[in-house]
Amino acid sequence: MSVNEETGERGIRRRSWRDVDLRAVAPFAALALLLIVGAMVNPNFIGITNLANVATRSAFIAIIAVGATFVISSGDLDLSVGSMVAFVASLMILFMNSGVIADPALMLTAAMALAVAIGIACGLANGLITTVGKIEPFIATLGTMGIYRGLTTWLSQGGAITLKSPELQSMYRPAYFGNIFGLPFPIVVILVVTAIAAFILYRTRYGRHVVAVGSNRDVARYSGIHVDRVRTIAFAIQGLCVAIAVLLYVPRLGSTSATTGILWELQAITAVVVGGTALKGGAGRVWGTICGAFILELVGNIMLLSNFISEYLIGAIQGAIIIIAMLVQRSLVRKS
Amino acid sequence: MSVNEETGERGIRRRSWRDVDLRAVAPFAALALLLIVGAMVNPNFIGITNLANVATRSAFIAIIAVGATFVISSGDLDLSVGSMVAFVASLMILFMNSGVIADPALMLTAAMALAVAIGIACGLANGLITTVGKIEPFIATLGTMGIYRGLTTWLSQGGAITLKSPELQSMYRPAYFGNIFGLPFPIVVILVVTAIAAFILYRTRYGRHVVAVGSNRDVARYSGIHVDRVRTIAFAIQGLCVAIAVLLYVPRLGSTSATTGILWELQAITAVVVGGTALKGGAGRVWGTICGAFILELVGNIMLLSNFISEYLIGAIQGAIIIIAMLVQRSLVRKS
Amino acid sequence: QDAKTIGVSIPAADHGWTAGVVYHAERVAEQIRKEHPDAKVIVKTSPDPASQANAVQDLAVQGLDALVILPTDPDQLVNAIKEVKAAGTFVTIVDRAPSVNDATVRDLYVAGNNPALGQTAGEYIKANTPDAEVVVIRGMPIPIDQQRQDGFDKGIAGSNVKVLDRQFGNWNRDDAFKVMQDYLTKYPKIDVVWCQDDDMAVGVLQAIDQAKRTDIQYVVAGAGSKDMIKKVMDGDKMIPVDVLYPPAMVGTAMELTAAAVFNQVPVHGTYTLDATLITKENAKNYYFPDSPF
Amino acid sequence: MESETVDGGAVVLSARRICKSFNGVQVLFSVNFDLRAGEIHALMGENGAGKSTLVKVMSGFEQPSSGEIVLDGKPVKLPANGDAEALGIVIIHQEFNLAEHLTVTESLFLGREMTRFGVLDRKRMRAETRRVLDLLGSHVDENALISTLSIADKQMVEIAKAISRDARVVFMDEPTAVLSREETNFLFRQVRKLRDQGTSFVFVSHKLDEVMELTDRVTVLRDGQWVKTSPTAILDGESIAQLMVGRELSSLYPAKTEPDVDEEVVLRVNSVSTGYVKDASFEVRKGEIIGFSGMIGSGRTELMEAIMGLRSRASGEVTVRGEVVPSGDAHAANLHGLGYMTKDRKSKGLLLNSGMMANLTLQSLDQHTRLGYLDPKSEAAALAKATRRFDIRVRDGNVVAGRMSGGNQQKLLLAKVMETEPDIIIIDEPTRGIDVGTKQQIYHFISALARDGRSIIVVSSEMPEIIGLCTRVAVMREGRIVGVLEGEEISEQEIMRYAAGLKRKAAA
Ligand SMILES: Nc1ncnc2c1ncn2[C@@H]1O[C@H](COP(=O)(O)OP(=O)(O)OP(=O)(O)O)[C@@H](O)[C@H]1O
Ligand SMILES: Nc1ncnc2c1ncn2[C@@H]1O[C@H](COP(=O)(O)OP(=O)(O)OP(=O)(O)O)[C@@H](O)[C@H]1O
Ligand SMILES: [Mg+2]
Ligand SMILES: [Mg+2]
Repeated sequence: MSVNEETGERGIRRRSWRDVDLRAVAPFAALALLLIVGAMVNPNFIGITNLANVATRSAFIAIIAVGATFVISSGDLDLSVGSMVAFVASLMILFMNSGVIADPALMLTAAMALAVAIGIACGLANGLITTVGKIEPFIATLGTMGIYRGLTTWLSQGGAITLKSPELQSMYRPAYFGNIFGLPFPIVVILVVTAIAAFILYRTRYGRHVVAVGSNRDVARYSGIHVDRVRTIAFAIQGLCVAIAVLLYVPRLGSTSATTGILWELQAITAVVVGGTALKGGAGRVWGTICGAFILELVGNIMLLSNFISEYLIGAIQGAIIIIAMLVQRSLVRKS
Repeated sequence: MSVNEETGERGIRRRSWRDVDLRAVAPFAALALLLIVGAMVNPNFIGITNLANVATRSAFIAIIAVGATFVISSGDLDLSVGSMVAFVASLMILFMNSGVIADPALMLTAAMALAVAIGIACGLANGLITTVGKIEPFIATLGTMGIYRGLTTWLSQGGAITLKSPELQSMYRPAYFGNIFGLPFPIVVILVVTAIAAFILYRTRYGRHVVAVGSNRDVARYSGIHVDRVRTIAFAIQGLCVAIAVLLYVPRLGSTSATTGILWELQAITAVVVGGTALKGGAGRVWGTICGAFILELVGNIMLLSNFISEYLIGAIQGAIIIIAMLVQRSLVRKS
Repeated sequence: QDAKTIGVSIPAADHGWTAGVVYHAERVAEQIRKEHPDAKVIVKTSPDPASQANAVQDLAVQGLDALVILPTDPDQLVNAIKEVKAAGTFVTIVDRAPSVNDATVRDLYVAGNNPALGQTAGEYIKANTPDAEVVVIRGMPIPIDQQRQDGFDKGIAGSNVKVLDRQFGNWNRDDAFKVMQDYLTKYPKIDVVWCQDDDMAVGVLQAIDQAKRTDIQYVVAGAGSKDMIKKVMDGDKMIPVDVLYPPAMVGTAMELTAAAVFNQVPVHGTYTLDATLITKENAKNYYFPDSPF
Repeated sequence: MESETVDGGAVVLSARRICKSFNGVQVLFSVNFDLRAGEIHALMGENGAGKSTLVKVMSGFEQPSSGEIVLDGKPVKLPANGDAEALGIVIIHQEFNLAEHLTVTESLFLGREMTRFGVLDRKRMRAETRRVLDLLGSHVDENALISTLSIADKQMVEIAKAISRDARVVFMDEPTAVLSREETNFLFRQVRKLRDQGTSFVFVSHKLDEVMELTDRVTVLRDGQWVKTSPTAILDGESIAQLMVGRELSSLYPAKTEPDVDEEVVLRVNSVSTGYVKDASFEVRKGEIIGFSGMIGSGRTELMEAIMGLRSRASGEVTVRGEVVPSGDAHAANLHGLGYMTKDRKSKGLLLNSGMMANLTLQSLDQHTRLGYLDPKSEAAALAKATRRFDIRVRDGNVVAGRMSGGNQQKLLLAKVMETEPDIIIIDEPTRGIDVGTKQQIYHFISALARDGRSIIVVSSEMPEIIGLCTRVAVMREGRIVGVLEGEEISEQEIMRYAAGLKRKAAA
């Protein structure tokens, strides 16, 4: 059969770059569009200060959403992140207020380590309830969302927990308000976290397994991957990311309350999806995710800077903008 | 082929009760457990009045969740239901306040028809944005959630919208507070709505199509099913259910505001999942769903009736109970 | 004779002020229990009107002699309250009044004064900086917020005070921080910030501090949290005053109700609390360092 | 026939008195099976006989209910979930075992990625993938996403995945069902090479000629029971078939009946173009069986999907009895009497998580609607009828489609399409994974339909099937119909000539 050669040639067709890359680029296109809209709405918008402000305050959601990218890629969902922020932050501040360590620098370091440990532990708890308990992640993390939030309310007795020591506060403050070579520190953290996450997701065995598990659990299992372990670790990574967000959050206001982080889970998931990761799992786009987080923050910013929108309608217009941004993305991808 | 006869006979064998039925029964087992816990917590709990109260007020979430069962079975998700409640209720009350129809009975009928029409229209809008716009339902309905809520805020100018005419109010009141042969009217509505929904989902062509679409879109398409139409109609059914919930909600409080229905979408989805429907789509359990709604309401009720739990911890314990209820379900199903 | 049951239904602690409400409700409940050992005082919190209506029902199931309720949204709770009242229970409404607020709905009304909270703030700004350009951070789109806005407008009426912008900060410090950051971007000159709530003031101050802007002369918040009152006491330039809107009012209402139930003291009618302006001079009267708020 | 069989070679892996039940339904009854070093051992049997189940038990994917697995003379409990790979036992699943979101390279190395200092060594993995694919003569791009591959290409990836592991024992469960002849040849070449190096193979197939060509020994199962094991050399196709079915088989293909020349033309396809298919025209008469042949990827499926409204048409027109069938509306095509059976039963044909009944009636629910609601009795009757008519054999009537044996899935799919009672039936790969006995039944069934006045389009990669069934054969090449053969012209050589582009003529 001599036709071989030729059928072959067709087969070698490269994975179309248009197909793949445009989909990754789409969120950035939506971002660019928003920047243009913003510039038209208010000349101050394009100023460095404003954009830096927006980028800086998107840090919490962006970092949490990076973790969510892992969880979602592996086919799960974590609704507890918002209350986890409140819980971890409360414990961290309570620890600092306890004064068990006299030296402030040491105390700060210990508190940060504690926050990270608690974050990972909370994530692990989510993961284990989901995988070992075999409960839908939606319900499992809805449950822990209630638990973390409830414990926070109880710790704070419904009020706020404020960092007492002014010394610690002033020492810690630069973690949010400081900058490195002019770049606000939280932005640096976003970039570092995302770079590491991208490396893990795209360049390590574990990252591969995450995507495989999200794409098809049975296939992953048949390939000898420990599916439950991969999923649990993804939840732990989410917990770690929450802890990192807390490390930036605490120095900002120096206090937390039972209402800290309410609805952040929705925002994080939205950032992930706007960034191009499908909720059904099987593909993660880390850079898209932080682009998504930035888009969300930017939409709110533009609303506030605009002078012609009734404050009552802001929610409606934000909703409309998100839909339009997604339509822009889709049409871009489809045209390709 | 001589084995024929015999294979045939075996083929017709009854659907194994162990496999299928226990999974459907599991939510009811969790419910029974809760009832026992409740009875231990407070002797008033098991009283007819209390149980009727709980069932009655679970009506909103239950009816909305019945609609959500369709959307989720077909593989989609609707986050906008909570704000849709606020939006539809606002328009309905505003219409009644407008006084365009003098006769109160006629006015009430017209207002109810209007609410149903608006509910269906909102649902259709969600469906079309999702299917025609090809946007992830999560994002599409997050967008419309903002839009409906924003419009409500704007309609109410940040305040409340209250039914003015006392005549209309007293005429409409029995729709929530009345009862038929001793059965509170909202419970009758739940039962009727669920029975109709179960009929549609299990006994009609459309219901089969919903499950097929949720189970595998390609297979559905290759079977000549109009996938997008089926999905859009599911959203419209969701809208209709929201409207029915509004018809019960308005007579209860006689007023709405921009905060009406906040987080109801989470509760509705939780009810659906606790009721045994998987979020991935492809299977719907309508009776399980109302059982789920009842469980949620019951958990809150038990918390309130128990007098030894710090109210700061209520959220935490609710979360824990939901997880435990799911574990009970799972272990039941696994044992079978 | 002391074996009476008082139900207390209040909003869940969803920000500092409501947290204060919960604290004071608990505190007074304990106090009443001490004074009347057989009494049952049940305090229940609810996050939204619908669940508060449920909570009221659940309290009623336990057999109430009196109900003290601070409604999340009064108009939406009128029906539920009437139900209880119809059963012959003594009803006290605190702070937020429904549009129809008469003896058919309740026996006692202990009023926080929302319009006055706005008005006091407005009048202070009018008196001290009559030509100020003010940005306003609102709470959430619910009626009491609207009443405060209306009161504020009344307070500044007839002056040159100009409101540059009003946006919602959801009584949340993080949201207030964002809104303030954006205000600072949007307006090169701001004289005064009115953010009506001490929780939000925390975020506002941080945003101003970060921007290192010196044009803002002061911030007027409200409620009377211990942190803000401390600042007033210490003579903080940015927080010269605070408008009192004490969460402790729920305690007052409970005490009055207990008096009515146990001692048949006639306490029907309306008790209105002032929206007192806290200044450096009187601040120490309102400072409770043990409160969570 | 090769004769380098390592006769009496040491037994590597064997199954002893294996029984297996699912939910209390027994599917394997005390089966014995020996695999020697360096042999290719065929496992034959009707659909649902238990071949796949035995293979899964022997590779650790299922645990036996009783009996034991013996590896190198020692009884072992094989680790689950593919971990038996560590023992040198790999399997090519009958169902594809690939994740749609991964690329070819990623799939090939899933679970055993190469790393350097903890970082994925993507370059080396790509190179290795390329090497293995080339060995198999596959031209699949190693960077392509699995979701973009055709079924045949997916199967090649699946094979490459197994071949690339250093295995002592390879189970191949119907690896060639979706492959073309050339691809099969490449595969066999590779298999023989590895066999000669000492690897043992178990080869499950319904293609008798392949079994005769490749294997050293044959084991036949019937209804979950061991029937016979013997050297391939002393058997012929007919005797194997007889062992499998338990009776003698008459001729495979029914007599052809040609429709009258003046018979009405029911389907007219007029210069239809889609993405890849260009300017395709043909017509089908009432009672005719027309075949579509061509190389893999020649666009047959795409053309049929375009006719059926499953793909939108860029241009051209399809008419059924003069009425235009709208583009891109599968339901409308159904209403016009068109029926289409997809070749991709797993992802486009059946709802794998639903039972037989839900699948069977999915496309024809209208027939079971009484006063607006579905009548379960009527559906049950349809199922009973279909299981008889298509000889669908399940041991547990409650089983979901995804758990049925491959061949029975295929039959269920055919039954599902036939439920709509189409006048014009397009069947893409009618007998993929079907045992000989049933194959014969299906052929006779198709022929009976034609005699009944229906028209059938058979798209198939199996040349004998096309030749044995059809009175006219259209050959496609690179998206075009390059010739329509009739009568005497229909022969393997002639069809190949057109398919390879050595010959073409204007469409009829
Ligand atoms: N996981 C399972 N659960 C229930 N029944 C099963 C399962 N796996 C297989 N079966 C049943 O076992 C029987 C044998 O199936 P098997 O797949 O082994 O057949 P096969 O010989 O490979 O057939 P084919 O040639 O059609 O592939 C079938 O009746 C099938 O329905
Ligand atoms: N050169 C090419 N350019 C674009 N697409 C191509 C090319 N070659 C093949 N294709 C793809 O191959 C598909 C044709 O495959 P199709 O399944 O229709 O062929 P087939 O003859 O049915 O083969 P099979 O035996 O695999 O079913 C087209 O849909 C097209 O996407
Ligand atoms: Mg098989
Ligand atoms: Mg084909």
